[in-house]
Amino acid sequence: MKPRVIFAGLLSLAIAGALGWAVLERTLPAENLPERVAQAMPLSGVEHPITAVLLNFRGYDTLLEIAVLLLAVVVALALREAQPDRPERMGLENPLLRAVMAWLLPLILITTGFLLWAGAYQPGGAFQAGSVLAAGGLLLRLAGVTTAWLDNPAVLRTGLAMGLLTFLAVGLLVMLPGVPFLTYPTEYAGALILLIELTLTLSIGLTLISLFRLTPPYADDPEEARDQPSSRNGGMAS
Amino acid sequence: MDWNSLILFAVLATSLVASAVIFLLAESRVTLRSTINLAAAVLKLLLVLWIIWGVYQNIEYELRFTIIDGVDFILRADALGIMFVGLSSLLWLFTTLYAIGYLEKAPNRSRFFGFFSLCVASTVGIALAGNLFTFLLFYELLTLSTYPLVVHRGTRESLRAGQIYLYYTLGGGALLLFGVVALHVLVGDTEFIPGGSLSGLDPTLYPLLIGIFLMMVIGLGVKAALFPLHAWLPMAMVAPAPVSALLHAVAVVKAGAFGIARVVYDVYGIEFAFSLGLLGPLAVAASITILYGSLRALAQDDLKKRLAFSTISQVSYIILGISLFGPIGTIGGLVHLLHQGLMKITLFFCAGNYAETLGVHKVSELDGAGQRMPATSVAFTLGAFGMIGIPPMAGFISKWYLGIGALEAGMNWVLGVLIVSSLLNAAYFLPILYRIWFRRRERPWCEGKVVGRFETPALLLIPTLATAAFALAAGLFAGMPFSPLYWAQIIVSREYLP
Amino acid sequence: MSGALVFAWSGVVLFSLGLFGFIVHRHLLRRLLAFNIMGSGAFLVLVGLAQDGRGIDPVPHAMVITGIVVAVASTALALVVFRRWYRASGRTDLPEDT
Amino acid sequence: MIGFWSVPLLFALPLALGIVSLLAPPAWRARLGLAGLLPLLAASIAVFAHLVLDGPHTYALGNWNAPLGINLAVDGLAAGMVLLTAVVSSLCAIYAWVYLRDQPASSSFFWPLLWFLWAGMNGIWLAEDIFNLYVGLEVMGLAAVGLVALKATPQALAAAMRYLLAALLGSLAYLLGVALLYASYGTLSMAGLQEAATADVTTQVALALIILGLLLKTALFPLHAWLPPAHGGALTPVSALLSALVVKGSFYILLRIWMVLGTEVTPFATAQLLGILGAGAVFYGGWMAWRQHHLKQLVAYSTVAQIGYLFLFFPLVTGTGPEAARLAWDGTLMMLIAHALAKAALFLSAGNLILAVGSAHIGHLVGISRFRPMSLFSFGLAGVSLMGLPPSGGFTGKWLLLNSAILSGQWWWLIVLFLGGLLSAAYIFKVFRMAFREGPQVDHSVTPPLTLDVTALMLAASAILIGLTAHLPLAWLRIGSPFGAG
Repeated sequence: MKPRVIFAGLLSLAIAGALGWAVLERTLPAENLPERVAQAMPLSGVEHPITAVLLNFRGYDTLLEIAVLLLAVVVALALREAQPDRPERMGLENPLLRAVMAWLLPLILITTGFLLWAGAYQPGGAFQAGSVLAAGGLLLRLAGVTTAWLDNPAVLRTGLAMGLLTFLAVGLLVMLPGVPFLTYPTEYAGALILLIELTLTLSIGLTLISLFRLTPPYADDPEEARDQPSSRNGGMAS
Repeated sequence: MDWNSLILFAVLATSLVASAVIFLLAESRVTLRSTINLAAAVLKLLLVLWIIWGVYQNIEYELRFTIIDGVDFILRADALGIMFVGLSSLLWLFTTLYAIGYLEKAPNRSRFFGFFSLCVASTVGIALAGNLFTFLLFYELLTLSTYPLVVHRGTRESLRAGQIYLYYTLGGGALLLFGVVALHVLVGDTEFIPGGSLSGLDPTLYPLLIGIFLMMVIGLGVKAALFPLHAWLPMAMVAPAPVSALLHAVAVVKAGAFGIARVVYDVYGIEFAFSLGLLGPLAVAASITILYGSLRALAQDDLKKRLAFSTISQVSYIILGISLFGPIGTIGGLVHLLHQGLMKITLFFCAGNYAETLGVHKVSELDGAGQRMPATSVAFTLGAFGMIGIPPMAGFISKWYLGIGALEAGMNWVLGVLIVSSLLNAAYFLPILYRIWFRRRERPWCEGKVVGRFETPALLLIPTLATAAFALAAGLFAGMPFSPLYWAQIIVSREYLP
Repeated sequence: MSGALVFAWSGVVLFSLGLFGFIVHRHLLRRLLAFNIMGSGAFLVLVGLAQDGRGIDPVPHAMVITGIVVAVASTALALVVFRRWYRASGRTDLPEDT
Repeated sequence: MIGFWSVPLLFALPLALGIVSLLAPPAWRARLGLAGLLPLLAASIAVFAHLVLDGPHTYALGNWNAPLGINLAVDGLAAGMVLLTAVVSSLCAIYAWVYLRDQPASSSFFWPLLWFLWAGMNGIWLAEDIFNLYVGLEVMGLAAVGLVALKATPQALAAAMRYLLAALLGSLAYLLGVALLYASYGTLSMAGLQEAATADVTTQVALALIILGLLLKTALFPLHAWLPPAHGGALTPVSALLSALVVKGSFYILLRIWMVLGTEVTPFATAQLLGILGAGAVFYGGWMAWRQHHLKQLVAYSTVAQIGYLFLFFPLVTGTGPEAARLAWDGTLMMLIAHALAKAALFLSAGNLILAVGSAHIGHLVGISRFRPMSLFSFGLAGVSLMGLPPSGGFTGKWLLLNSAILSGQWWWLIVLFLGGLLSAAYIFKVFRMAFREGPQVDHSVTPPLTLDVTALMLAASAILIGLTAHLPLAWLRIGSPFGAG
């Protein structure tokens, strides 16, 4: 056995042991956070506690989380531009697939809308809805439906940024009466959260689709890549 | 901030600002650079004279601001410090003149003069430092700003010398740092106070204090070229002549000796240091260095190397004077700080003149140089006589006071060291003088530089003669007010009175 | 043994398995999969322990959703970099690893 | 009031700028970046001034107080890091504005990534919530990986990949630790954890995981392998940002969590172990830096070494007297700030030297002192601080640490500081030796734009100046610290 395997095995076992023991020895907290959440629910503007935590009580975490998601696309865009790919050509020209898609797509859109709406009072929300939307987009792509409008950088990037931008704008605008960032006025909280979730759904869906689109498989073959005119990197050695 | 602290700041700033401006000047702006250099040097000298007058009248000059809680940056002009400042700024002026002539048409002059001014600023800072922290700050700055000058020529040999220089000085600096930090933990900010500030400590701490003293003296001894920490100095002679002259004969080595003086007088206090039994070993170390340096000098054929070993030996006279417990020995040590500076810089200027004008670097090639370059050779002779200690040269005064001081302190063996060392001094200087004046040159001189009206360019000759004249005057007029001896007596009266 | 403990222990096992794979494998895709398994383990611990005591705690659930999004983003980023690396070098592992 | 308004701007503004810069055409991104520096700098200064005038305060996001909501805590350390980030990032951004002109067009993505990085860092400095710290870490970490990958050479991509794997592993370990802490304390707020903390097994395992994860992210020896290729191989302004600020992000979290939990929960040996690893980093990093032939790799290994100094904090602050702990706190923060400034300066000036000779090989620097004295001067000034020689921030930090080590009786750390200083002198002067050598190879050099030299010089000069005026920043950093406002 390689030393690395032994090392990995011992380390994993040690960590598993320590963690298992730690879990076993866990004492229940003195602080009762669910109770606090329950008490604050009426002021949150939504009825489902997870959504309330995600978009109201701990909305700041979600804001940064969306930033992380956007970051991944920014890096993908940057690398794509640094090493341009060939024009992509993707999808199966299969009439059956298209027919199925015609059935599936409306269903997907409805599911998206439902998940988004459901988030207010039962499990669901922007990320789940966005993922389903992205799945729809992906199926379209596999079915060979062209999504050329996504190649327009202005449209694409606006769509990507919309969620975070709305979130930020809402967070800052509510400060006007002199309250901290992201303090929704109680009466508008529900509407504002819905607005944020709506834009987030679209942006998350678009982000996930873009992440697929930005690394087309045809450009992956290093042999092929080498045939291309040399990429624009290189430049200054440092 | 009042005028008295501003003027201290100005003394430091003259060379710092000059340094910054010179760095930014283009290589080709020779005239502007020389003007700035000289203007700064003259301005500094005037300011220093002003302060000397003030210190003489017991005016307090102090500049202080807080660096971190419990540690202040303090500049203060006291009699001891201003003496060193006076020496440095006087010699800076002459060396600048000399360097302008010496480096004519050489490359990298902006860099050279920039770091040169920075060195002088550090030396002034060392001299004016009011506590150990400030001293340490400038002490390390001196190390850093000297390095580019040592490696200035960029040859393999000078880079090697620079590396050795760094090994020694950085290591020494680190030891000094430890000593200073340890003292700081024990007693807080250690300001320089005549009579020292440690004598009140608990006797159980005495072994620790001895250890700290040892660390600091080793750290300082590196720059003072105490045996066996001296090896960097002869190697550093690959630097251009003005560097060897000002820095390695005056500023750097004396910074070490001056630091030891500070530690003994103003941190430990001479009496406390004596009662700890620290002075005897220091005197022994100094004596060994004196003899060792002289012996090694005998064997050198390279003129600058011989002078370097002579420096090793002579700087330890200062340390010897410090370690003699008693006012007269102290006077001898302190006055030698000035005297040796004046004499040794003269000798280095002469060595530079021989090398530049005649292309001669070795003692064995100096035959008949006196005929070709009489003025330089006269200056050299004066300096050499001073080093040997022939009256009425300045060196005689130093040795006289050292001898009496040794008797006063009851360390009669020191007298033997002085006599042997003087004989050795004579043994390595007189043959040079013999060659210069009484031998004839067989072959024609290969002239290095185009010579003007004088035997060598005026910018090289004038500083040489001026410092020689100062060295002569310091001995001849030792009894006059404001002579080095007079000033050393003032210092001792102030150090021993409180 | 309570239900919470079962979930949490499963999470621990998943995390350790993932860690083992992460260290042992050289193929970057496998290492990413291992990373995702580790992530799932961590999420399971988070939700599992929250089941205990006083009913359902929504905070860990929200944390897990945030964690999943972050993991998705990280995985996507890793895939992007990996594919560019593969394209530039033709390798599926990192150069100093053998 | 302005300070209150400015707190959310510290992350909202860079996020907004990131988005706008993503939407803007590439040619506009740099100009937009420069325009964005001013308001962000103003907000950072406002928050700092607010702290100095009104003392520490917490900011309850969404007006939900912890533990229900997320608090931001503005104390001396947080505001100090915000300001440090603003200064270093601004100068790096100005540098990048000129530097990137000669780089391929795709490098304009530097700007959105820089803004996200900045938002992530500010998020970390202000965070008071351990889960929020996780998200902040991810924003910062992924932006940093993106910046490394930006160069898109195979080496840069491999370095980015390795960096990413290390960052992901570290984050997961951290997250699992957070999960355990939440399970046993029911709160994510550090203040709440500090109140409730007990030294039970769960807490200790959680803390061990958190420490391990953060050590990996901070690249403490022997978990440092990802750092040199990532920092040494990136575009020059990116290297500067990563070494100066990003590695400090995870160290900062470690520091915070240690102050909350560490002193009570961990055994004495843990702190000593961290110190020993730090010592290992100092020696190994210094040694490796000295052995490098590639200039930026040398500087990157120097970061590995300098990180080691920061970890002397833990043994010096755990189980020692209040005075020694206070000195260790001051000294570590001084080291951190001085390293941030000096390392940014060192990378930028190294970049300038590389531009000048057209090669990153140290052997090609022969005689460069004649042509690029200013670049070399900045390199030297920064080097002075890294060597811990006076007068510099590095020296002041070292002085404080030495004081603390002697006072706490842990004399063995003196040796680390002693030898570490000499080792750093060895690698700094290695560059200088080459630069001062007069050789036949160089008879010309490219002259990089003046802006590049000036930004490097400004950073280097501030690394020196901060050492001379250290008592002011240190007094500000102590506002709201566990060691009292001094």
